[in-house]
Order: sequence, then structure tokens, then C-alpha cells
Amino acid sequence: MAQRIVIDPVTRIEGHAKITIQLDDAGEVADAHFHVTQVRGFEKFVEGRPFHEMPSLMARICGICPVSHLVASAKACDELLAVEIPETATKLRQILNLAQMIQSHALSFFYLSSPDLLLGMDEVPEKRSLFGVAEADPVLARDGVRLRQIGQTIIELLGGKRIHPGWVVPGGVNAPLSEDARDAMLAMIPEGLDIARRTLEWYRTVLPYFEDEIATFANVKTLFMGLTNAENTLEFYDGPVRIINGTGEVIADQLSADHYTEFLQEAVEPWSFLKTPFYRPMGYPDGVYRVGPLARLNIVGRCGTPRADEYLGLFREQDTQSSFHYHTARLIEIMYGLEKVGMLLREPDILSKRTRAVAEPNRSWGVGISEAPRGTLLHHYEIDDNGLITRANLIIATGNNNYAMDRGVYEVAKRYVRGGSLNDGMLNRVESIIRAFDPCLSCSTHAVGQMPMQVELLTPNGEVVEVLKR
Amino acid sequence: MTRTKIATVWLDGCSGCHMSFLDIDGALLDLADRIDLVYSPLVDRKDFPDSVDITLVEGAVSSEDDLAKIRKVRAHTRTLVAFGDCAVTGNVPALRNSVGAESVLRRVYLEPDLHAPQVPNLVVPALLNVVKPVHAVVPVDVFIPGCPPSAKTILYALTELLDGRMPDLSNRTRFGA
Amino acid sequence: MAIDTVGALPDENGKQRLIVLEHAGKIDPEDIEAYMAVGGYATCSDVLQSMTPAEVIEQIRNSGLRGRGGAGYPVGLKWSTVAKAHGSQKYIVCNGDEGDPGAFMDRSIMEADPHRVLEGMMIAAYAVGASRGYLYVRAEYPLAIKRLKHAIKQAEKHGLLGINISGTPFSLSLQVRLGAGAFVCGEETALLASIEGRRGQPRPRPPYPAESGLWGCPTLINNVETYANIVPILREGAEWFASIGTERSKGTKVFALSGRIARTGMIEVPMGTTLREIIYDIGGGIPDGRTFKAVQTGGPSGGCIPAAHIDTPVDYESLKQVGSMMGSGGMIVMDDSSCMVDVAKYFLEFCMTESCGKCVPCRVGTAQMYGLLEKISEGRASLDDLALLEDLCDMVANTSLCGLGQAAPNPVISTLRYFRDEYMAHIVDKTCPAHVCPVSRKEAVR
Amino acid sequence: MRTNTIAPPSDDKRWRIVQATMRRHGFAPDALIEALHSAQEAFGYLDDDALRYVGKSLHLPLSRVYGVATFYNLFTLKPQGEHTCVVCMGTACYIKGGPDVLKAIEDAAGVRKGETTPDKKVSLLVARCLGACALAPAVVFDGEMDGQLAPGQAASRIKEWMGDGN
Amino acid sequence: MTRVVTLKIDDIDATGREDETVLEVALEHGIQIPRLCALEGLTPVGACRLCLVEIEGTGRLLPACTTRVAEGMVVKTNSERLRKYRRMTIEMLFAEGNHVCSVCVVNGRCELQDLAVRLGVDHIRIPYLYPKRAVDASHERFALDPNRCVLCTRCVRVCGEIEGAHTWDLMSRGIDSAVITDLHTPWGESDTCTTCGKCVQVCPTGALFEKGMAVGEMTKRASFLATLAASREDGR
Repeated sequence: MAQRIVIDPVTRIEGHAKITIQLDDAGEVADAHFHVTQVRGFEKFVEGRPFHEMPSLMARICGICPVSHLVASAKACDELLAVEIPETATKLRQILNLAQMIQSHALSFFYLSSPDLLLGMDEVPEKRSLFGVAEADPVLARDGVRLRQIGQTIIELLGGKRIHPGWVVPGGVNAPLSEDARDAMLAMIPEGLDIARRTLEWYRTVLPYFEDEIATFANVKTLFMGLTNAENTLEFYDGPVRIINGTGEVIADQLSADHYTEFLQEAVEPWSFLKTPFYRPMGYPDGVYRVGPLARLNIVGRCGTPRADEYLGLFREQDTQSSFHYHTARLIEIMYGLEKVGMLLREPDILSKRTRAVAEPNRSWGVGISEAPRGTLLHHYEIDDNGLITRANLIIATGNNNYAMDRGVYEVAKRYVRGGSLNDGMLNRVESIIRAFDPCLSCSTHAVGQMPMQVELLTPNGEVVEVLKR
Repeated sequence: MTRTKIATVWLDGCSGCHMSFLDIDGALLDLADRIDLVYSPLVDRKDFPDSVDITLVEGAVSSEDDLAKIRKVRAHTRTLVAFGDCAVTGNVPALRNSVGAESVLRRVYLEPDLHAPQVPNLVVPALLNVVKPVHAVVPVDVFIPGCPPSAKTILYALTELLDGRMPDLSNRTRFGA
Repeated sequence: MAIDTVGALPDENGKQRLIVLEHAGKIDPEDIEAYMAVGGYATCSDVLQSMTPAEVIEQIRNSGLRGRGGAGYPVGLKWSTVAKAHGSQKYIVCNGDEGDPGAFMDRSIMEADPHRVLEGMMIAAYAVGASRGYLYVRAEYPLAIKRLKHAIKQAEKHGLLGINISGTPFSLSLQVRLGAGAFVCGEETALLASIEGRRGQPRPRPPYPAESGLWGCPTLINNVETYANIVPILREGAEWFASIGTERSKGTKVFALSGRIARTGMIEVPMGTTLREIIYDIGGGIPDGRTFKAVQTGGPSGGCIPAAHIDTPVDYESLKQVGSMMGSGGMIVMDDSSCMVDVAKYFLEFCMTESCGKCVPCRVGTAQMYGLLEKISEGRASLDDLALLEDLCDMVANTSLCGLGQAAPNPVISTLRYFRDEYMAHIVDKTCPAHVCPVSRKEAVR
Repeated sequence: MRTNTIAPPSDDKRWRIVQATMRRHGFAPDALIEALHSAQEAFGYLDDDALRYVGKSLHLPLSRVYGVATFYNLFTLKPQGEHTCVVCMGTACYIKGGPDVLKAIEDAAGVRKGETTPDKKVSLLVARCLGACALAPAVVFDGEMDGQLAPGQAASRIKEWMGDGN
Repeated sequence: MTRVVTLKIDDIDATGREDETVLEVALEHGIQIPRLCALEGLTPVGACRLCLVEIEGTGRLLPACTTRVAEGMVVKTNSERLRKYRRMTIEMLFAEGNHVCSVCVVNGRCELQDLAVRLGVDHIRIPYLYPKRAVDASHERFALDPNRCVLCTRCVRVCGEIEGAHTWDLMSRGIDSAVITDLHTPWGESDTCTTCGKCVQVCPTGALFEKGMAVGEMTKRASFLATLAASREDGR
């Protein structure tokens, strides 16, 4: 008899989701889906709000990467003002954005995924948490906590608050950087770099244990998308969009975010509140793409900072199609972020008091794009003559990976799940593919399910005849 | 000494309160001797345990899943803490209340230029027409306002509760803090 | 003779005593001569010729007359306050804004005997030293407005209003002012704001209008029925009046009897008459074989009195003791087909839509109480909701700015006091015993 | 008394009635409510022109005029229908079936209380109490009071007005 | 000639002129009473009910802002009963509008938010009403967000009493009450507004604010009013 397995909630991800796996009569996986189960409707309820409130309002989309939304939103608002913001403001926003990437990547890697990597996919569920890691490898756990703390402290020193700082505003930032704060930040960088290096070296040693997962996670082929710059190095703050295919070929380059509707469109599937963007010229689903650390390292020539570039080789020698290597790319980006923050903090004009351009709204629409930890993020606003939002459209970093996650779940389930002999490790692997992407479901949405993992026995026409709870 | 069983759950919010909880940084690992994190987005347990001492709930009640979840959580929790503004006031998720759930769904899934526009309805839960704070649905024992409450506030409240006292949060946090 | 005026209901059992309504339905209200033929304006003339203002006030004080508009404040005391107040200009106002739903006594008096009201006002104006006055009348009462305006013109023509009335130094001009549909204008400071052409929002008292009223001048405000009592008191004497009624409530009271009762209409009974006498001996009891459940007095500010208290005498204190109030005289009888939760909801809706919006407890509290009653009546409420409702009752009653808000919880408090079981049926069993409320309606979550 | 009278918004003769009311009260600020009554009686409702004219004539701030016009139930800022139906919802009428009568009328007219039918035929209003409690439940059809009405009777009066008596 | 009276406020022996209010005398003696509609320099209206106090012998609660002191008066400003009513009043205001502190221009500098903290309001027990209200940003410098309005009428009074423009007033009534400019015309089209900005400065919440302010950036300066009133008095 056919069965349906429901994993609810998917744990150790940023946000909550369900996974369902449909088994056929023979107990083989017939289909599987990744369901994002909540929608909040920011696009609707921001209508009528003054655009100056948008950065802080939009930051409430996500408490994990509020800064990404602050930045993308403020950039869209800069366009509404039609001003070029002071250079110092740009640099300060860049530092904030990188600090957020550091803390968010640290969260993803250490708090959420390191239990799988250190303890193995088949460890008992009770141990699979940061607490379990702390027992097994206290240094790794403390490193993770400290690295995240460094990122959060930089955010706090800049914005006055770790989560949802109101510091980023249309036209720039609302207070300059003090010398003391800069020095405090600079003082933390070396320790961060040490942690990053220690972790990368450890990670190098565990990679061989996951060859099977790496291969399975590579079975979904998609395009990759991300921001670029003139140096062809990692770019998080601004720049034209590049899209490459699975073989590394550039299929579109120098795309302007202002014209995103010409190259991007979104699809809706009935089983998820999360929409799926795709490269419009290729249609759906052929045009689906991945974003985030893996995509970014795939589209650039080099990182652009010495230590990160040192480790780029470690990445490049892997199968860079495999979503497993989101982890690899994430660690390298942490290294990059720390180095780049240090460089920006040493810029001579970083303490300048000119950090905000003031203007009335001079354009009726604006698009802001940036790289969030999880990938390209885009905010698009339209305003009326009085500066009130008439329309808002968002393309959320995590949403870009929706298709890859959904199909990834299917591929992993097909590889590991057998109806006759279900075990926890199998199902954990299904979840771990999701963790690799580090989806930030709060960004679009999230929910906690109330059911334990359960297996439903279905008749061929889909009626549930029996539910087995574990 | 038995460790206090702690759970954290999130409903409709942004995870920012959970992140602020993590912002207690090293203190989190120090707490490991006193608490047993039995259910949380951070650990792998799928079903809510039968008996939890303290549950921190982040987020507002926004869908039928949330509703079922919070009722279950309440039934199995001794001290329920509304954790952050979304849980305490409805906050930003409740902004949709003046327009209603239906217009949100229409705006997101039908009006834009989409491939296969449709309102998702498989597996995903129905939205409640009115997003509510947690105490509007089940009794709540402790309220910690803030968007998010600071790590310091959270650590204070948790420590007080672990010591068997009711935390006095006045002047430590506020709506919108 | 204008034939559309109504007098009191027939008095088969001799329970009524017509003082205020002595001429109602018997004389032509549009003819001043008809009023004068039954002795009209003679009292006023006597007073102006032979009594000092202080003597008039003394008579009123001795009569024990209390304000008929609701609260029952001693009329003589109010008059003497205005008389003593400093000010070269004083005003006199008649509150004809009978706003209680279910009350039509004042309308009937104004329509049936307008000169009686004018004459009472003239005596009052003389007593307190007012030279200008207003009759503030609901615009919903076009006939009353027409008759009052006509009566003023006739009185002016007869030299009874205007300058140096009856050759005395006393002068008085009266004007009719129209309300525009706001119950709160029954509250005296709101009424004054409305006469001044402003939003009818009350202001905190003190200072009372007696010291600072219209345009900051000392102002006497009484309602229609109060003024209609003045002439008989001065004509027959304070002692005569004081001999009618109870120890603390003197004279008679006019009631508008309506609802589930065999005979509906106006009645006038001595204070102290019991509700049973009114409902059964005058009103003819409950029709259609149904049973008496409650009688509502005092309008939205009053309460529902259950069968157990049907022998309550109608006087200010007794009604208050059973959780209601005299109010302006609406008396609505309910039988077992009425649901008391629904009745409370009805009054709360009234108070909510009539709240002026100035003070927070009334503006928000009435809306919240209404919302909770709606929830109860739809079977969606919990016992926590009931507890919140009771907290709101306490808070709104004690913190609202004016009488409207202070009394708004009364219908809930009184029905909770006597019919708590009906609330519990809605909340716990999700049923409406009287089959009125839509308790089966599902929670609107989608 | 202020004498500098303001010119009416148009040469519509009805403005003279409004002006006469204000003059009778010496163009004093307390004439506001009387003037609004007068304008509404003349034009059926109060539009911006009327509010502006009255406000300027009485030397009152426009916001105050608007505040007063929207405070009182009897003033309407929208044109009313050809026919007006006022359902009494006083306590006596409520107890004796007023809500059922209102429901029947709302269904017959296809609008809710306080609204006017799209064809501008019928405006449906609710009164707090018409002081006609003895006639409960009472309804006023175009100024004519009708009492002790069954819901069906009330609905058929509306249907006559709506022109679909068949 | 105004007399000086002696009274007791919260067991403190106080003196004041007989034309002063209980609030004024309390403040002179360092006793703070919560309030929202009262503001030094504007005519008190007694609307918010937060400053209600117990006065021995009256049997009812009276607003400190409008009640004059009298000889021998015994006033209690902070009983448990008053605190309970004040908390409910604050809850009512939060429930009535759409007050989302986290994304408000005055977050951290709001009188309503401060009162909630001061009175220990950590959640709103009263059901939220979620009204649908539109922002008016038609004015070139200022905007009105009625979602955050508590109807204290400070804007109405400062505009009428101090600026003399009377651009603001209230419309409708009860729970539908709202502040308006002129004939409910968009603020930017107002004939009477002088763009003086006093209304914005005295507004206790984020209902009135300067355009271009991001979340948490708006600071109000209501204290200018007392100075202004005093210097006008001197200039006369």
C-alpha cells in the first residue's frame, strides 16, 4: 500500500517547513515536496506606508538577516530619492552587510549544520544540536558562538542594536561611525580570522565522510545567479547581475536590477506558499537557478581577499554543482567577510560625518538589490506623489532556491528512503539537504507544524487509511 | 539536580527573538547544565513533549497550523512565555489585519505577473482572517515585549524563571524595544 | 382643535394621578386661549406680581421636587445656586432632547401642552434672574417644535414673553433650538455646547452650568417634565405637592409604557406606585399568554428589573437599589421572548454609537463591551471574556467623563445581576434560551 | 451683528433660505447647527459648497463646520434617494420585532442601513427612537409614520418604490 | 485676589493658588500624574482620563488637569484602583488604533509607549480593533498617520488656541472619531494651515510627524509651548 511520510517541522533550519514523501506500493519514493507553510503578505500591508519607514519595516521580514532587508530596502529608497549617497555611507552599509553575513553563516554552519557534520547523519536526534556538539567538541561549539558574536557585535557597534537596528535609512545611514567603535571592530578581526581558518582546516578533514551525500546533493542541475563587479570578485552590495549555467558558461551578464522583470519571473506551485523565481527567457522550470554562497563562488573569478582566495582552491576542486558545497562556500565567505570588513574599516574616510543624503522623493519607483547571506535579494517599490507606497514586490534570497530545494528533497529521498525500513538517519538526510541551502524561511514566511513525524498509509487515490507515528 | 525542561517555538514572526536568544552568546552553553532544551527549532525533536517546564513562544497566531500548535504547546507547558512583540501584541504580522488574509493572498499569488498564478492550497495551512497575539488564543503566564527583546532581557527573564521567580520586566523592555 | 395629541392611558383602577398631564389631550395645544381658559398663565402672573424670586425658590424647595430628567437632583437647590451665581447675564434652558429610546413623555407634553412648559420656564427664569432662554428640542419631533414655536409667538403677542412682562421689570425672550440627533446632548454640558453651535461633547464638571454654562454665564437647565410641574406647585402650594408621593420622591412621574404589554401609552402615577400596579392594573398585563420577564427603566443608562422585584415602588432611591434608575420615564416591558443578553447588547450598541468620542473609557470601552456581548451572543465567548466584560463595566462606569459613559455599563450590570444564567447559557452551553441570538454562528477565522 | 454677508456659491434661490436663517441669528457662531439644518432642508444634504458657505458666513473655521456636520446623526453629506425609509430601532420597537422589519427592508432594498440604493431610489435610515413606542415596530415611509408593521408589509412598501412590485 | 490654599496630595502637605489645578499643584510639589491630553500651555479638556485622582468626600474620580484645588482637599493620585484604571485606559488606546511601536517613527520617544512602561502594561488584554485608516502625506513637510492617533486633541487645541489657524478639528464621533484638516480635505490642500508645525511637535505619538523621518528618528519638542505661552504673556 502507498505511504506518505510527513516531516514536520523540518528542524535546524531558519524558519519552519514541512517535507512530504510519497511512497508507491513497492515502498519506493514516488514523489517528494518541500512545503513552506506560511505567508505574511508584506507586499500587501506596506501599501499606503511612507517609504521612509520601509527599511525598518521590511527588516521585520527576517530577524536572522534583517540587515539584508535593511540594505536592499534602503537602496530601493535611495532610488526613490534619486540621490547618490555619500561614499562613507556606502562603505558603512557594506560593513554592516558583511557583518551580518558573518553572523548568519556562523549560525547556519555551527548552530544548525555542524551537528550533522561532526556527529554524522545517523547520530541520535537528542544529540544533534549545538549542545551535542559542545559535548563532543567544545572548541568547535565555542568557536561558532564566538564567530557569530563577532558579526553581531559589529552590527551592534554600527547600528546600536543587534537585531533590527534602525540605522540604515533612505539616503545613507543616520549616524557616522565613531573612532572607538571602529577600533573595537578592528580588534576582533584577527580572532575571527583564526576561527575561520581553524574551522576550514577541520572541515577539510570531514569532507571525505560525506562523498555519498555530496554526490546525491549534486543531482539537481540549475543555473546560478549573483551580483558581480568590475574586478570579477565577490560582490555583496551592488552591481549588475550575472547568470551562468551548470557548466559555468555565462548565459547573461551585466543585467541591471532596474529591469529585473525582463529577465526574472516567478512561478506558483500549489503545495508551497513560497514562490519560485526563474530566468524568464528559459521559462519554468528550465530557467530555475540557485543563489547564495555556492552560486556566488561559481560566478566570480576570485574572492578578492588573500586568505579567502587561498581557500578558493579547496572549493574549486570539488563538484561545484553539489548543493552540499554550500557549506564549503559559506566558510570561505566568512573568511572573505572578515577580511573585507577589516579593509573597509581602514579606509581613510570611514569616520566621515557625511553619511546621509537628504532629498525629497524624485522618482516614482526604485529597485534595490544586494546579496543576502542566502543569495540575491531584491526590493522593488512604487510610490505616489506624496511618497506613500503604492506597490511593493520582493524577490527573496531563499525563494530563489525554492525549486532546487524541492527537487533536492526528491533526489535525496529517492536515494535514502525505503518504505520497508524507515529510520531516522534517512529522514535526517532529507532534512540536511534543506539545511545545506540554509533557507531563511522567515524571510518569506514560516510556521511550526504541530504533528510529529508520521507515516501515513494511503490508498492509491490518496486517502489516508493509517497513520504511523514515530 | 534535574535540569529544567525548556522549549522554544515560533509561530508567525521573523525569528528575530530566537536570534536575540542566541545573542546571549556564550551564556547559552553555560546554561547547558541547568536546562534541557527539549524542543526547539535548534534541536531535532519533532513532536512537542508531554511535559515542558518553560516554553518561549515567538510569533503571532496567524494560520490554522499556528492555532493547533499553540493549543498543544499550552496543554503541555507549565509556564508559557509570550516572547517578543509578535507573540505579545501581534506586531508586524498583525498589520495584515486591517486588509484581511484574502487580499494578502490575492496580492501575492494572483495579481503579479506570475507563471501559473494560483493560491497554494495543498498541505499548506489556511490563514486565519485575523492574526492574534498568543494570549488572545491561550492563557499566557509571562510577557516579554520587544522587537526583539534584548539578549540581556531574555537572559534575565530566563534566569529568574529558572530560579523559580516571576521576572519583573518593567523598565527592562517595552513594546518596540 | 388639533386632534393628534394624546393624554394619559385610561385609568380604570384609579391608580393614576394627572398633574403634569392634567390638560393633555383635553385642550387645543395650538390655542393660547384654550390654555388660559383652564387657568393658564394666571400662576405666572400671580408670581410676578406677588412673590419675590427667593419666595418662589423657597416654594420649590419645600415642594421636594426633584429633576425629572434622570438623576433626580433637587430642583430648588439648583435654582438657588443659579440665583446666587454672579453674572449680569443668566440663561434658562429647557432640555427637550428626550433621547432615551423608548421614552416619549416629553414629546407628548410639548405637543399636548406647550404653554405649560413655557409658563414653568418663565417662573423659573424669574426666580433665578435669567432673561434669555432656549428650548433645546430633538429635530425628530417636528410637531413639538412647531407647537413650541407657535406657542412662543402667541405668548409674545399676549405680552407674556418679551420686555417688561405684565408691566413688571421682568423680561424674558425664549428661542427654540433644534438638536440634530445626538443622544449625548441630553447631558447638560453637551447640550450647552450644542446650543452654542458646537459638537455636542460634554466637559468635566465642576464647574457646573449653574455657575458657568452658556457662554460661561450661569445657566439653569431643567427638562420638560420638571418645568411642567412648576405651575401646579405654585398654584396649589408646596405642601400639597409634597403630600403626593413618598418621603424622598415627591409628586407624580410620567412614564411611557411600551413593549410586551397589553396597553401601551403614557401614564402618570404618584411616586411610590409599584411596578406591578403599573404593569398589571394600568397596562393590562402581558398579552399573548406569555410571562413577564423584566421591565426596563431609565433608558440606556438604566437597568432591567426582574419579576422578583416587581413590587418595587417607583421612586428614585428604590429603582436605584434594584440596579436601575428613574431616568426620564421610559418603561419597556419584556416577556419570555426577550433574551437579556440581546437586550444588553442592544443598549450597548446604542451607547457605542451615541458616544461622543471625547473620553477614552466611553469611546473605546463601549465599543469593546459591545464586541464582547456580540461574542457572547454568537456563542464564541469564554469565561475570560465575561471577566473582561465585568472589568470593563467597572472601569467605564468609574472613569467616563459624563453620565452617558458612566451609565453605559448599567444594562450589562443589571442583566448580569439578575440573569447571569442566561449569560452562562450562551457562554458555556452555547445556547440562547429565548432563541433570539445567533449562537450557532461559527468563529469567522477564514 | 456682522453685516458683511458672503455671496452664496451659486444663484440657486435656495441659498436665500439658508442666508435668512443665518441673518435671523445675527450671523453668530451659534447659528451653525440651525444653518446646517436649513441648508439640508433646502438641498437634501450638505455638500462642500454648503459647508464652506455657512462657515464663511458665520466666520467659523472650516474644520469646525465639518466637525459639527459629522457629529450629528441627522446631517448627511451625501445626497439621499428619491424615497426615504426610516426604521425605528428604539427599545420598544426593538423588543417588538424592529430588527426583523429592518432585515426585511434591507433585503428588499438590497442595501444596508445608512445606505442608498445604487439607482438612488431609496435611502434606508435607522432612528434611535421616534417617540412612537406605542406603534412599535414603527417605520416612517417618506415622512409618513406607519406602525405595528409585519416584516412582509414593510418589505412590500419598499418593493413598490423600487418598481418591482411584480 | 487669588487666595492660597493648603491641601494634602499623597500625604504631602501642599500649597497652591485657588485658581490652580490639582495637576499643577501636584507638579509643583514633584508629584507626577500620568496624562496624555493635558499639556502645559493648552486648555485642559479632561478627555484621556489618565490623570483621574481620588478626592476625599467627592465619591467619584476627578481629572487632575481640570479640577481646581480647594482648601483642605485630600487627594490621592496613585492608589491601586487608579493604577488599574490607568492600565486599562492605556490598553484601550493600544487596542483602538494600530500602534506598531517597532516600526513607528517615534519608537523610543513616544508618550504612549512611555506610559505603557511606566504603568506596567506588558500586554493588551482588550481585543484589538484593527481599524482601516489611511495615511495623509499630502502636506509637503508633515504627515498624519491616524493609525497612531489617540485623539488627545492637542493638535486641535494648539492650532486653534496658539497658532489661531484652527486647521484641525475632530470629525464624526465615538469610535469613528478622527482628526481632520479643514473640510476633511487632504492636509496639503488646506487653505488654513500655516505650516508652523506646532501640531507635530505637541503630538504625543507618531500620528503627526515630519516627512523624511525613518523609524525611531522623530523627536518631539512639546516643551516649546510653555515657553511660548510665557513669552506671549510677557509681551502683552
